[in-house]
Amino acid sequence: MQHVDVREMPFEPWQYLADWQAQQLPENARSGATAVFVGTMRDFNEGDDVTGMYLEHYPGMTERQLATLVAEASQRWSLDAALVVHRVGEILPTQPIVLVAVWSAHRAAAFEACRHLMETLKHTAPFWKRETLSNGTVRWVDRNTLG
Amino acid sequence: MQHVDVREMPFEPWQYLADWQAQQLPENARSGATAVFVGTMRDFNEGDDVTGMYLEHYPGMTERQLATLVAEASQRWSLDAALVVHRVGEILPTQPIVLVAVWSAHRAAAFEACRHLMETLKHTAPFWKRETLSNGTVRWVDRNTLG
Amino acid sequence: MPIKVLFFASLRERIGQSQRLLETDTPLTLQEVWQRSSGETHLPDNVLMSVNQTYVDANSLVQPGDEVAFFPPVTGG
Amino acid sequence: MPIKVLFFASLRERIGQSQRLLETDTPLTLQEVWQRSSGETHLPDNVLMSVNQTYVDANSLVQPGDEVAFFPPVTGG
Repeated sequence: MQHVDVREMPFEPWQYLADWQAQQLPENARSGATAVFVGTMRDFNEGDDVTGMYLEHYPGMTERQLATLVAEASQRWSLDAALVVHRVGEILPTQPIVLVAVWSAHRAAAFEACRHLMETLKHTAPFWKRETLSNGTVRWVDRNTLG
Repeated sequence: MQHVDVREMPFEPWQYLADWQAQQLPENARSGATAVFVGTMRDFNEGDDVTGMYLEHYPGMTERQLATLVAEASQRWSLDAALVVHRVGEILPTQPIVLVAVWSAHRAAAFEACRHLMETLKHTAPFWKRETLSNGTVRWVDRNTLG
Repeated sequence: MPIKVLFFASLRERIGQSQRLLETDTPLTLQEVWQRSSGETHLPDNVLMSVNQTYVDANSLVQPGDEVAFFPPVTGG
Repeated sequence: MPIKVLFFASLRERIGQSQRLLETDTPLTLQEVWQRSSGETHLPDNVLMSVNQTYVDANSLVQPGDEVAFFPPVTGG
């Protein structure tokens, strides 16, 4: 079971996980280890106060690239299930931007697959952040934070 | 904000996270990166079908050891918040056993702290699993899976 | 069939357009596609490229009817 | 004040008791606590030990009034 959701609407990650697991995941695919990452918009970046963000994407390629990353990770770590949710459009501080969740029989596989998915997403999924600062300046983020 | 909950009652991890975050975490502590691990009881172990499990613990020391692990990880990775929930007593297959969640400004810190907490919990928190197999045999689990 | 060329984010703003159609009957190199669509001679090192929504490198050939995109380093997640 | 000795899990079942009080006016080594409470001569290598709910090694001294626990490798999570 693999799912990618690129969406303009805000989402609450724990509610999303509860609903998706209940509706999409059979009980036998829930056993073992689940690793989850949630990235939330911060109200600061590179030392400046950020009041808003616009996330541009490449409709079609973004979804395709995320599906490729999910499929590759699912095969490499024998995942039972994997889920990626990513916001686009206007985003406000404290709103969740990205949710990555993986289900596996083993905890090492779950941790590694979840982290690998986040890293490859950040380096290859076509999203671009444009920040609005508290002084009114608008700027494109030109690189991702390490890590 | 740090919280440890050792409990006999079953829990739904996503609902627990939603409630705890809403009630305990101020909005400014939710920004950045959240990493979560959920360990769920499997219906197999070491090649055998497992129908039930009893989790013994050391009341007092278990909570104290978990609080120590959470405090050490919070300091080492400058976490904004950390949460550990662990079941004890009778547990059935597909029920969640453990939930570890950490909140940090940075994703590397979140991933590493969450994984470290799970590993140190598995190696030092006083819990002992006794499995009931489908053929009626009862056995103590004598070591943890690698991980 | 024309080649469809897309620009995204800061590159879209710098080039001053988001989409361009290039009429051609023959395959073009990505360098040629860049020059004819952007009006700039040199393809910058840090520009990422895709053909038909799959990453490619700067040596790839583009067929008539293909969808090409140029964009800056990605910053999602 | 007696020393309170606790056994957990498979070790509790092997020793056949979960709790024991040792009367003493003087400090005891963990080896002495083990021998007097378990009835076994040798403290097995893989047994974990705590004093007052904190991990200790086999060379620790135990004071009257302390709470000592012996238990097998942990298997939670």
